Amino acid sequence: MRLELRGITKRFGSLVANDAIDLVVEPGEIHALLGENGAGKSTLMNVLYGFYDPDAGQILIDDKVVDFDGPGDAMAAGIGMVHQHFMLIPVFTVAENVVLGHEPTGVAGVIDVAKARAQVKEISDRFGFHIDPDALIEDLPVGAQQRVEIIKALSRRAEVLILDEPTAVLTPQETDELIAIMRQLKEAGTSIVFITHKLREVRAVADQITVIRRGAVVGTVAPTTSERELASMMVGRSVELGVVKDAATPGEVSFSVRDLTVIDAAGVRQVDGVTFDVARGEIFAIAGVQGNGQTELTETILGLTRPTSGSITLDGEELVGRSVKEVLRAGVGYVPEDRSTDGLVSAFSVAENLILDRYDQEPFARGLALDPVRVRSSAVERAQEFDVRTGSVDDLASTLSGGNQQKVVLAREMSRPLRLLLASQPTRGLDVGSIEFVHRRIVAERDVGTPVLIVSTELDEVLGLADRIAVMYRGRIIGTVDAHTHRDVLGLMMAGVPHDEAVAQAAAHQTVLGQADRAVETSSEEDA
Amino acid sequence: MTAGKVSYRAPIAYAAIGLLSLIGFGLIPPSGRHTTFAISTPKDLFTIEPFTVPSKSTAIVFSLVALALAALAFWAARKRIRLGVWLPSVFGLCVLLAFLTWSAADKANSMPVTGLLQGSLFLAVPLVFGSLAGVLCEHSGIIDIAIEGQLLAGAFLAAVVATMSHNPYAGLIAAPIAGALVGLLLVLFAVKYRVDQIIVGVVLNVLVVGVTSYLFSTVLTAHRETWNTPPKLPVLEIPFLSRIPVLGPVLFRQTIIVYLMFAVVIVLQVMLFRSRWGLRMRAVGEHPKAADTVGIKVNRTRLRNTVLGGAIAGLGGAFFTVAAGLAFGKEMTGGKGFIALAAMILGRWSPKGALLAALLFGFADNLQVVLGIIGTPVPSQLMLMTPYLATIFAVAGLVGRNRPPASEGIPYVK
Amino acid sequence: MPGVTPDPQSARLEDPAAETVAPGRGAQLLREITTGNAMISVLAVVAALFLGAVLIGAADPKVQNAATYLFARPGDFGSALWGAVSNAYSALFQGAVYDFDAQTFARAIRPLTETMTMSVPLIFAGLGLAIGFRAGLFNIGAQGQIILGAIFGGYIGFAWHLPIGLHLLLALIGAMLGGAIWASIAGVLKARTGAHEVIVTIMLNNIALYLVAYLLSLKAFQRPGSVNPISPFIDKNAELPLLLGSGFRLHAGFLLALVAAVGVWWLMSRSTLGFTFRAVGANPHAARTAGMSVERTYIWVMGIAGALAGLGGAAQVLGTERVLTGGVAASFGFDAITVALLGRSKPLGTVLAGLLFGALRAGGFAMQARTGTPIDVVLVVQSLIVLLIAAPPLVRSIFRLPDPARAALTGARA
Amino acid sequence: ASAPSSSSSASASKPTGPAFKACMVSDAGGFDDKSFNQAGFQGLNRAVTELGVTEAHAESKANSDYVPNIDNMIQQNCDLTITVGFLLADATKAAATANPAKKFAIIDNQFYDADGKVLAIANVKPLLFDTAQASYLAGYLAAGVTKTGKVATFGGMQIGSVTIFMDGFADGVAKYNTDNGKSVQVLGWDKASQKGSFTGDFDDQSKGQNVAKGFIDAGADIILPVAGPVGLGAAAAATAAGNVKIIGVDQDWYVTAPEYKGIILSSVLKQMEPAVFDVIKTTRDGGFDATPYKGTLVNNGVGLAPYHDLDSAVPAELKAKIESLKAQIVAGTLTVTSPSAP
Ligand SMILES: Nc1ncnc2c1ncn2[C@@H]1O[C@H](COP(=O)(O)OP(=O)(O)OP(=O)(O)O)[C@@H](O)[C@H]1O
Ligand SMILES: Nc1ncnc2c1ncn2[C@@H]1O[C@H](COP(=O)(O)OP(=O)(O)OP(=O)(O)O)[C@@H](O)[C@H]1O
Ligand SMILES: [Mg+2]
Ligand SMILES: [Mg+2]
Repeated sequence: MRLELRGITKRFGSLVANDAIDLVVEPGEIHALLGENGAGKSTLMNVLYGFYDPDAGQILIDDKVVDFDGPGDAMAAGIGMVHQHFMLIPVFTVAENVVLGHEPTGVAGVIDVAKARAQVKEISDRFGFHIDPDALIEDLPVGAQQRVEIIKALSRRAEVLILDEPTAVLTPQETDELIAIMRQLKEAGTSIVFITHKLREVRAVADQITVIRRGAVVGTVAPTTSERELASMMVGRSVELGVVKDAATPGEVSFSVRDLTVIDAAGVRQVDGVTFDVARGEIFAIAGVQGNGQTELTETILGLTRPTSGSITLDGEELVGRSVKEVLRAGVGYVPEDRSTDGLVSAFSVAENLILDRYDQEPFARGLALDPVRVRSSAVERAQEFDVRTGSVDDLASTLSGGNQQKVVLAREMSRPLRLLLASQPTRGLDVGSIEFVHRRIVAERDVGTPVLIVSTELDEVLGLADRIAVMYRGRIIGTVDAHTHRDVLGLMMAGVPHDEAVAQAAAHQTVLGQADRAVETSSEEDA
Repeated sequence: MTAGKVSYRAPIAYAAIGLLSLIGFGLIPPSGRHTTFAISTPKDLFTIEPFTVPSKSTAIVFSLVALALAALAFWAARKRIRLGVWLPSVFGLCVLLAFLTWSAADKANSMPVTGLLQGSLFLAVPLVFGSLAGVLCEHSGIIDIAIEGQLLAGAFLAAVVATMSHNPYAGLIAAPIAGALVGLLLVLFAVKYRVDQIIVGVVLNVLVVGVTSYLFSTVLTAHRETWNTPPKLPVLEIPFLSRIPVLGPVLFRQTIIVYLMFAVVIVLQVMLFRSRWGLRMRAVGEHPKAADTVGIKVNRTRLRNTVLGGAIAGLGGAFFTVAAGLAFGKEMTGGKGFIALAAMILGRWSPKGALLAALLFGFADNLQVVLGIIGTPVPSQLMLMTPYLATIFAVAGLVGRNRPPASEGIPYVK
Repeated sequence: MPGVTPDPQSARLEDPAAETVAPGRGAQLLREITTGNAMISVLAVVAALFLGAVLIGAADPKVQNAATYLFARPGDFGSALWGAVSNAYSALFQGAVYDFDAQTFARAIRPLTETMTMSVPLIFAGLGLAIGFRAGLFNIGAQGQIILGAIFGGYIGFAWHLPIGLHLLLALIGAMLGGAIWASIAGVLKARTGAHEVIVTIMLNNIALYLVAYLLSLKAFQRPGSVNPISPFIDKNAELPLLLGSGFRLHAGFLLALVAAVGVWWLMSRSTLGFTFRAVGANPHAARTAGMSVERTYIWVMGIAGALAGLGGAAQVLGTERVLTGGVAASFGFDAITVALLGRSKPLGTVLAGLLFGALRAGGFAMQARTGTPIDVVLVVQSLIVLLIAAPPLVRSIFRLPDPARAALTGARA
Repeated sequence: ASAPSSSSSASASKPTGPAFKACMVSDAGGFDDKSFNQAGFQGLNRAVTELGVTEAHAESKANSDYVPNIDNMIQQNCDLTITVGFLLADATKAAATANPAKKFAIIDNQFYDADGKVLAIANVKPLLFDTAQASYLAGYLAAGVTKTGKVATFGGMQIGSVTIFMDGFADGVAKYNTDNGKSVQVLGWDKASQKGSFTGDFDDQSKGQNVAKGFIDAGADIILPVAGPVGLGAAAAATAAGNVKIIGVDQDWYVTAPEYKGIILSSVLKQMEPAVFDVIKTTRDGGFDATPYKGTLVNNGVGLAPYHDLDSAVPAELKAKIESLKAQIVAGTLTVTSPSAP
């Protein structure tokens, strides 16, 4: 199936999200769509998927103009989409989510559960997904949810599959599997539109790359184009891709976690005897696949969750048993993994978000009274310092792009004297420009001697930022390694393989991205 | 730190209640009193003679069983074993029996067990229909505060149509139409004009009260014979089954509306969680955007199901007039719609739960009535609080946190 | 703007309002009025009155009579309809704002003061509910909280005898306490057990109703020599002073309500406590992560909301009614839900919506008394007004006004 | 229909003397409450048709409505304003004091001063009904007719104007028991402790139905529901049960609720319609006085309705005995007491 978009324009109010975009996806092609946050990639795909009506332009399938009245039509025409923000219903089972909208039914419209299950199993087995059709979505880790989304699209026999930032939440091994699936699908004649910010991935799988900036096409290039070039096409200026930092000069250990165990209400050991230390002036990263106890670990450190046993000390003070407020007051800066639910009040202004954890203290409050002038002037300073791009600090946080929202959280947490910076997924969903900025700030915090604890599922980030890395698996730390460990080894450790074994396996079997990595390393060596 | 997050809240509550029951109903009251329970009704297959038990020892025995269950709950909590709903159910039954034994001790009138249950079901009928309406609306994402109005509209139209056609069944058909109309207004304002759903609900209640009261004082009162003397639905006795003691009179000696109620509960319970229709509706209520991306028309789904919900509440309204054999009266639903709303929440948005919650409320309400009849030292105003106190107790002590459909009350905009 | 390269395309994608200076408070208010919110409200009232006219006409015997020979003399019908409707609405106006038929100026402006008097409990309760709504609590228990405020304030008012000033103060504090205690039950249960506040407050409303009925059956609450459920008069020292002398009922409660509105504004937008309330309402997860105690906030919010509703009850017993009766809360607690939501949970909006409701009530009495329009029609007209005010798009489509949605989108980003 | 001639439509008002305006304000029950508001309102309507007076009326929805409604009546230049129910007492008193030239009447209320002494207000006439006297007869009747030895009564809300019926009823049954050495039992009311069964409101008829059903299950075969329209629920329950009878209240239910006429044994009449009519008539004729009107068996202000279709169910000697009791009460040799009696 050949797909063509001609002159697609889509406006939101006065904002032109897509400006006369042309795009051709040939049959059996993996076409990557690259662009900064807010470039208009998702919007374009939502137009293609019939979710939005374009203000101008046409969609052609096999050179015939089609007109979609809703996603139902697009699906019928053979277009499937895995959305950036998963379109799964948390309280439904996998099978229910997969068949929703095209349910196999028996008498009186009762769903044929066996058939639905079989559908899931068949696709799941074909691609080695290992998905239990009866699991509830809310109980699944994101990686698995992603696979459910793919099953959903495939179960409708999509001929064009749109994958909107599918790798943002995956481990390297999972990404590798996904790439294998994409290739497998391509073999079978399915075209794929693959959206991402990650240049490495694009170059590894794409046949064609179209770069979009600020709603318009910048150009379509071949995958041989260098990362540096792609990045500057995306952002419109040259960017630093790696993290620039000096070697760490760790001081004394100031933050320690000892034998920490957290058992949840259902009796599951979410954190299982975790022990580690972080020294002043050191970035200690905890790597791991989502759902291996990192969330519970950070929430326990913050005091949101009570541990079953163990201790957490900061400069010799015990934190266990203290309220969140006391922990924050003790000098812990906390960047939650999910900024929209835990980090920000989106209905509050930027200025209000910047004082969310200090609103009742001097200089923002005197007794019960807030001082709006102080709040505002301090917010203006913070916004400037952290380059928060907003019309005014009185704008609602919800009107900010994700990158800028994250900067607001960082600005808030890093604008008071810290004795520990604890950041989860500090750059999730951000584009290269914003990532560069956030990383610089974290390194700067380290350089003033603050112990920094990073929790991330993003291998690039862990490798770029950390001075030491611990890998967490099923609530335990299965190994602590130095910052120069190869990504394939880390990837295997994240899948539960102990360090030594991982080294051996990685040597025997390289991942696609690992190979790409080596290629980059060699080519940059050549450059130099 | 003690063992993690094991919650001893429920076991502690059980133990406290069990102990109170033991002391209050068993140990403190004087001995030598007797309690008589009456079981049979005249038409039963065989008669169970009213039987008399010694009040004190019976209450003590039931309280001790309850305490044993509390101990079991402690043990289970410690071992992190989940015990089914049978535990709270049996526990509640024991405490209740202890209470009944105590309260009817040495009264001239026996405790009419069958009547107690019959009345509970009777009082629960409109609540069940009302909460089912709420279940449907809320699962599709619309908050239905207008249940009261839907019941009232149903009661009104059922009375009028039944009177005009001299056929109670015609009233039964008309009632859902009135309720559906209110549902239609609700969903129209909520979906099309995106008015806060709670405002619409509250206002629709007032509107229905206004319109029906107006028509009542003008048309219905002036020409009572032609407009407002609805014939009563006949009681349909199910052969044989209706003659089983206790169960027969309660379940099988009813008007069609009660049978319909059970049918609707069962059908909805199955369809809501097993059918295409139910799956799509719940998808719309949980995550409308996700539903939209698989080609489900969100607002159309909301419209249909809210109207259907309205129709069910309307049918429940018929209870007040044709089913009870009463003429329509101003505001005759008396706030039942709000109780139904509470029952829906208490029943955790499921038809089965709604039925149980409504029955609980009906039981507490009727218990109060029955105790009033056999004589009670408690002032009437305090007795009348019973069902409301029981509901608070149930929601705070037994149910706790529960989760409404995630997108209810939020208009869907792409 | 910092850090943006001067790219010609950037102006399109970046926030267009960034260039314009953020408008000040005054300019914002001006814009809100000129962009048509006030206009829409006026048109909504017009449309509702028009719909109400149909009912008024239908209810009027002269119109009914003329309708029977509509085709013979259509003019009769027209003039009868016009007569009925214009009479009714001028009575509404004369009852709510200014009575131009009155003999004296004092009588002429009395309606306006009546409107203000009626609005007092609505404003108090509405403010309380508004705080709850903004903190994410759907408190529909204002009815019960008003009753408890009235019980406490009333009892202190008639049973104690204290010096002037002190007596009123204590009665007001008592009323706040009464409302706060009642509301806190729901707050504490929600915080401790997760019990849904909707259920608990509905139940507490009913319990409060029976509680006041019970108390009024006690000698301590009745007048000497009387067995009627009506309390003695409030002590002179505990009365809220009349503002305009004995010819008017308007009392200091109105000023208190305005002060309370300012207080609520300060609380919600200028205090740390209000900051917590809003944060918890908008995003409890983020609030918790930022170190706020969501549970404690629920208790605080309910306490303050209850205190305000309690003051509403006090305004009735100490100001307007000057006695305690079982029906002291009328339907203020329920109307206040609409008042708060219609006022978009903002203090100024709540005051204005309270005045609107006060006017509709006050005008409704005059309409009924002067033109014989059934009070139920007044209810219907009231609900239509509220529905239409809440649904600007509907009003716009009725009057074929352009849809400012696009303009609003850019406006919203400013 | 044909159009009336324009001359007749122009002069719609009746040609009787100087216009007299009689007005009425209901309590929260409204004018179609099947109870005292309705009965009072019928009196007003009768005055309009028979006396040619003009009228205005206002229905209250809540306690907060009384003052404004009465005030509006004064603004309407009502010569006589009748307010229904003790809840309107304070508002009536205030309006009467502020408008000494206007006349008022209030149903079911007596004014008291701070010491609990009866207080007369010069321009307010209380209209009181000692319904205990009539329900005493009803109690005697019920006790004499019951087959099961159990009779029952219940109320809407526990207020004096309701419990006065229940007191008389209970005493009447007790009297029957002493006279005949029987032990007929009264369910739903204990006069001594003033405790019993109430449905909690005057709206929800299904509650009345359920309470009545409870009584029937407990063996009662005659029920006196004192709950306005909620009492109709009891009538429905009695119909369903078959052999249960109802004694109506306020008006003759045989007439006002004809669908239940087969089971209406009698009704405890509270003759508000004539009382209201009379006060309007005398006031119009200049004969207003503030002395309370007290409806009793003596002046037929209260009474027992005919047995109608169930006449045959009442033994002749019972009828005679009831007549003699009535005579004794009229003669003053027998007094019926109730804490709620006027
Ligand atoms: N429903 C909407 N209403 C208003 N503006 C929108 C809407 N959806 C998207 N936009 C805006 O359109 C622009 C393009 O958004 P889009 O989601 O397509 O970006 P993207 O390229 O997918 O970014 P990302 O990499 O973050 O996913 C953004 O500025 C966004 O804010
Ligand atoms: N609802 C909205 N109305 C108007 N403008 C919006 C709206 N939502 C977002 N914007 C604007 O669109 C731009 C991009 O926002 P958006 O949240 O879509 O970014 P994004 O693509 O998700 O970026 P990120 O990758 O950083 O999350 C911002 O400048 C923001 O101010
Ligand atoms: Mg984004
Ligand atoms: Mg996107």
